[in-house]
Amino acid sequence: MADTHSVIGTQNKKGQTFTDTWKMMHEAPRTPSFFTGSEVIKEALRRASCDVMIAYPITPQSEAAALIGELFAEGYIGDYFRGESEFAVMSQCAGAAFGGARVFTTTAGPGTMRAMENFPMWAGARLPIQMIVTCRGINSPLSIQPDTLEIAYLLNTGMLVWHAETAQDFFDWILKGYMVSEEPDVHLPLALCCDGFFVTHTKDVVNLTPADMCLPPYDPYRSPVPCMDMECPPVRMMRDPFVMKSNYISYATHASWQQEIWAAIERSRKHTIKWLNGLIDTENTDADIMIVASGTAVSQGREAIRLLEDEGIRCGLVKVKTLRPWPEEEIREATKNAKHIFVPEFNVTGWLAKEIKATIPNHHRVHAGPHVCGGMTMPPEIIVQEIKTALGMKTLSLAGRGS
Amino acid sequence: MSQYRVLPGPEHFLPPAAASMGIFLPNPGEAHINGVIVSEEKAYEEAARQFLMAKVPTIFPGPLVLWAWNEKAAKKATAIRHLYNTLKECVQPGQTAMLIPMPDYRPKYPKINPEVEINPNHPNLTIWHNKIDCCMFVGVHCHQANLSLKIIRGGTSCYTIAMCAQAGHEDAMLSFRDASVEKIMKLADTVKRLKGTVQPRQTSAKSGASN
Amino acid sequence: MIKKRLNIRMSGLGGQGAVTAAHVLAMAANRDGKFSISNPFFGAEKRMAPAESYCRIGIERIYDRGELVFPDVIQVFHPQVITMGKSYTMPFYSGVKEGGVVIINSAQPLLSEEDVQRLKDLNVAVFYIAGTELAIEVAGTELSTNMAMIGSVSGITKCVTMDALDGALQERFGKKFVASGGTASLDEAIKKKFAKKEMLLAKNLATVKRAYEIASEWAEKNKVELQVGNPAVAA
Amino acid sequence: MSKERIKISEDLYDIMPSDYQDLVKSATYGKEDRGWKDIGSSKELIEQHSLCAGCPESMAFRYILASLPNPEDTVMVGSTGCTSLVFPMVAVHNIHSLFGNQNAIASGLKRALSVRFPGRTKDVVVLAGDGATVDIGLDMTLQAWFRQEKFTTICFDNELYANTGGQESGLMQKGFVAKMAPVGKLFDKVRLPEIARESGCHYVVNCTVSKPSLVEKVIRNAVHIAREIGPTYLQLYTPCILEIGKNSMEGLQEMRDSEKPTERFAYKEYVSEPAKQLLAELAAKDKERKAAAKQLAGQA
Repeated sequence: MADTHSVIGTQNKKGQTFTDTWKMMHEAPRTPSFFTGSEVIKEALRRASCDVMIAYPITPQSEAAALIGELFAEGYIGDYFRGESEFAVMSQCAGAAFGGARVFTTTAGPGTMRAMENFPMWAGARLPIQMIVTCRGINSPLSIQPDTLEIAYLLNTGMLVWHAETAQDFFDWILKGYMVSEEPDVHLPLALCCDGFFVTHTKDVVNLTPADMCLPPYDPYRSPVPCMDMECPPVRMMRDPFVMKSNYISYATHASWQQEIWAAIERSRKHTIKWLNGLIDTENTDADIMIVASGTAVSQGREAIRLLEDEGIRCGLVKVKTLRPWPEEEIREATKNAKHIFVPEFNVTGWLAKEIKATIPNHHRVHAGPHVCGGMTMPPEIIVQEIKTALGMKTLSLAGRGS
Repeated sequence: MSQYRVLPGPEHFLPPAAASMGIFLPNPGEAHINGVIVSEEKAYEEAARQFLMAKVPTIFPGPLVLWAWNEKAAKKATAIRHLYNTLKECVQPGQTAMLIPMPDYRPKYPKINPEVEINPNHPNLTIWHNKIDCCMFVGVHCHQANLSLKIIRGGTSCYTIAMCAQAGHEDAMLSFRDASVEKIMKLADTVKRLKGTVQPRQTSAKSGASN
Repeated sequence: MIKKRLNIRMSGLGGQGAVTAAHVLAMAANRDGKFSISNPFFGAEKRMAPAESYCRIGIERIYDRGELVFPDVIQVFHPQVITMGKSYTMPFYSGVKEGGVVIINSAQPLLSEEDVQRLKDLNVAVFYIAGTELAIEVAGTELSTNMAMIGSVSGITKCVTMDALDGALQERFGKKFVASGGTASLDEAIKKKFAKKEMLLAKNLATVKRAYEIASEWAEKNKVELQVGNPAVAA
Repeated sequence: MSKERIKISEDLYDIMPSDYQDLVKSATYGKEDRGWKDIGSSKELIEQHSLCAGCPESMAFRYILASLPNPEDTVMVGSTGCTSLVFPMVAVHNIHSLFGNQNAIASGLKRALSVRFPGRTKDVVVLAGDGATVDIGLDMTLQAWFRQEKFTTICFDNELYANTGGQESGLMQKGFVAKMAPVGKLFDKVRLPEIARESGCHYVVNCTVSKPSLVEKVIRNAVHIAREIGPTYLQLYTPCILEIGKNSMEGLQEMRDSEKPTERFAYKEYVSEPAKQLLAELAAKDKERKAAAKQLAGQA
């Protein structure tokens, strides 16, 4: 049986050394590499001691899912196959996790929506599956372009939900994500999201850990629920039985069960803060104007802040790294000096702005925007325009992309 | 820090999960009492006091120790038996130490026999029936333990202790973490040491749900 | 003009290697110690459908992602981008910055009087290069058209060195054939492939060099100066 | 898990409820020739259930659990429906997740167990109703067979949705009037056994559970073939006495009536060539073992 700690220092069949994750992520030398986001996902998986990966083609995650297949062919992953649909794939992932495996999968947009019934099941069953979500449009008419609306649907599934800004975030968070989600007091699935194309298809510099180091294996016997392999008690065990009052006297069991899932998300704070160095990153929180964003909107915000500086306008930034757990305290603290809070988003509903408004005092300070959606890019110039307009400053009006 | 405290109930129609009220689990080497992080030393003392104060101090061993599925489990079972025997020796007349198993987690149809077992889906039946006013969970999977601990806090006045092999339980009034044979034995020693220094409670636990 | 950031928009058709061109250019800039990112933008993968890619090169960290709405350089990989409007933006030069450059792969002029005037007003220089013919002549295949485009933008802006381009090409086309924990037999197969690869690499590089020379001449003759650097220092 | 590991800690044995003491004392885990005959003598692997009195499913469950060749290394997968009311009482690890995804769960589970326990026997057995297998879950049922996933699929065919109150299902007979089939079902009973054969199953049986010895035989065959060769499928008639208006005592007769040669549950069996070979080898081994045992008995 893979006891996590006893194997550290030993080698796997590929000659990689099981390494203390903190050392691997924080002390081991890093090699700068110029990779697409998809290649970076593959490189993270190479180091993740992953038992089972299940794939299905859907843009823009197909490249990553196929590249991980190459890893399997090279012997870095226990098993790998193409499922028949996202719904089936997510159930196959659940089956593998019930059986005590470390599981990984990737999906996007309509795939996320098709598989949706599985996610509250994953959380309720306390399965620490990691799922990459490369966000794209979900509504008709079809679009394969970036659009983060699907994240709004994931927020109440009971999964941990993180939103990566760059490929570097992806590389680090895939590996650190397992460390958080596999903690016995957390033991929940993680939806690690990014904006499709902007991260998956962009070539950027990413600092990789040594390829001959890998994560310690997952130890299913530290799980808060019995793993279904007939190797642990109780032997008379069903995952997960009906506890409805109509069938059994089970006062409040289902209610307590749901509370336990959300309690586990709360418990993940401590571990996430340790591994991600906080649930948010901040810059110039003393500025009157703040941009609060997640994912690629953070990058566009950074560019906008530069343009504003050139015009002598000072603007701060909050990068929201985790949406579940939701960094309520942190955001309240980081925005306490702000007179204007701008929330640029790559979706039509502005779900992030809504979460922030529900979090901070004087939420009239929140300007929900700018928004783009349906695959549009958000040029930094339109963030600048939004801010200057709100401040009553003169600004050139940017023509729409009519064609 | 959160103002919320994890205290004996009956707390509420549906009591919150302590974690959602801002209660954090102890780090290695620590424990918690009522949601406040304390040294393990302090926790041993308080756990022993609660046992000795109780009319019906009870240990609820779960599947992870009831079954000898590995050497460690069998050794823990021995230590738990020792703790129970110590309790029996140390309590005064009018106090009854009990050892009731949680053999599995399945919802039972139509109900369990509260004389012989406790079940996470309706733990209060056993607590009420035996008028248990202080209990310790050990060897129960964390998810199932938390289900029970919340339900117990909701409907009973029982003081709950968790001897957890993992990260501990903020839904118990007192929780150890990284439980081992040594820790269970140390708790037994503490009970022995405090024998006679603690006055048993006069009032016994109510049976049945309070309104 | 010296700019902190050079934004290059490559408008081509599916199958022409615009995505690869942007990747290679960005990789080269990265090798030169500059900051760079590249990303494509396309619909369903399809031959001859509009496909754009973007390369951003600068002297400070680049965060900007996605479609390049305000480019300094626009490269037209195929006449149909203009003649049939196979472009994400109409007209194809919309958003181009003042003092920018438009590079068109065509033996003869394609722009209407009106377009010529509007670009003149924006002080945007237009450079025609018969990239496909050049590719066939030097590399013996029109598949190297994207190499001609890389050469022309490098020749005009000097945004990357020839050494860096050489290295980037090796990395891009050599990469897949580096054995990664593969079997001995796999390595054998790779060696065979590699012989062919090296030929292709050489021819591609030759195409890049030729276009680079042509473009440099044009830029000097027409006094077109658009480079990446620190304006403060340059001034 | 070897039988040795399914034992109660000595120091806590006395407080264990009697059903667990019995389970361990007379468990048939690891017993080579365990089968339906153990049901009476030994504590079968099942507690009291919450099905309707006289439900043939409870009978089927007992026979199946008693017939599994390696319960100590078998994990079962169920689905939503009446069967989920029995599974909590089954002394073999088992999983419920969603309605209809049982064969997808089993695919992932089987692969995980193969990765974690290379070279060890870990049987996976799916047991679900006809709604889960043929209607909502058909795509995952078939795809698992296409992929040649090495586990057994058992369908409890009661020809309707019982747990929700008797609605029309794909395995219902044509013309049967039920909820959601107000004028009678308009299309034929889906021919899943034939589809299973065409989809790559190596062993397919269609029968009732009226005879425990027969159930034992087909279960053992199905599990052994799935372990060594590929997917197997059993379609067992477990009539819903409630919804077809029978009394608790009448389940058995209903099954006997519908397994007559001309009826829809007349015994049908398909065995692929490699599976035939395997069964022959197993039979030969079994014979040797019995002979050896006899000799031993003779010497004693």
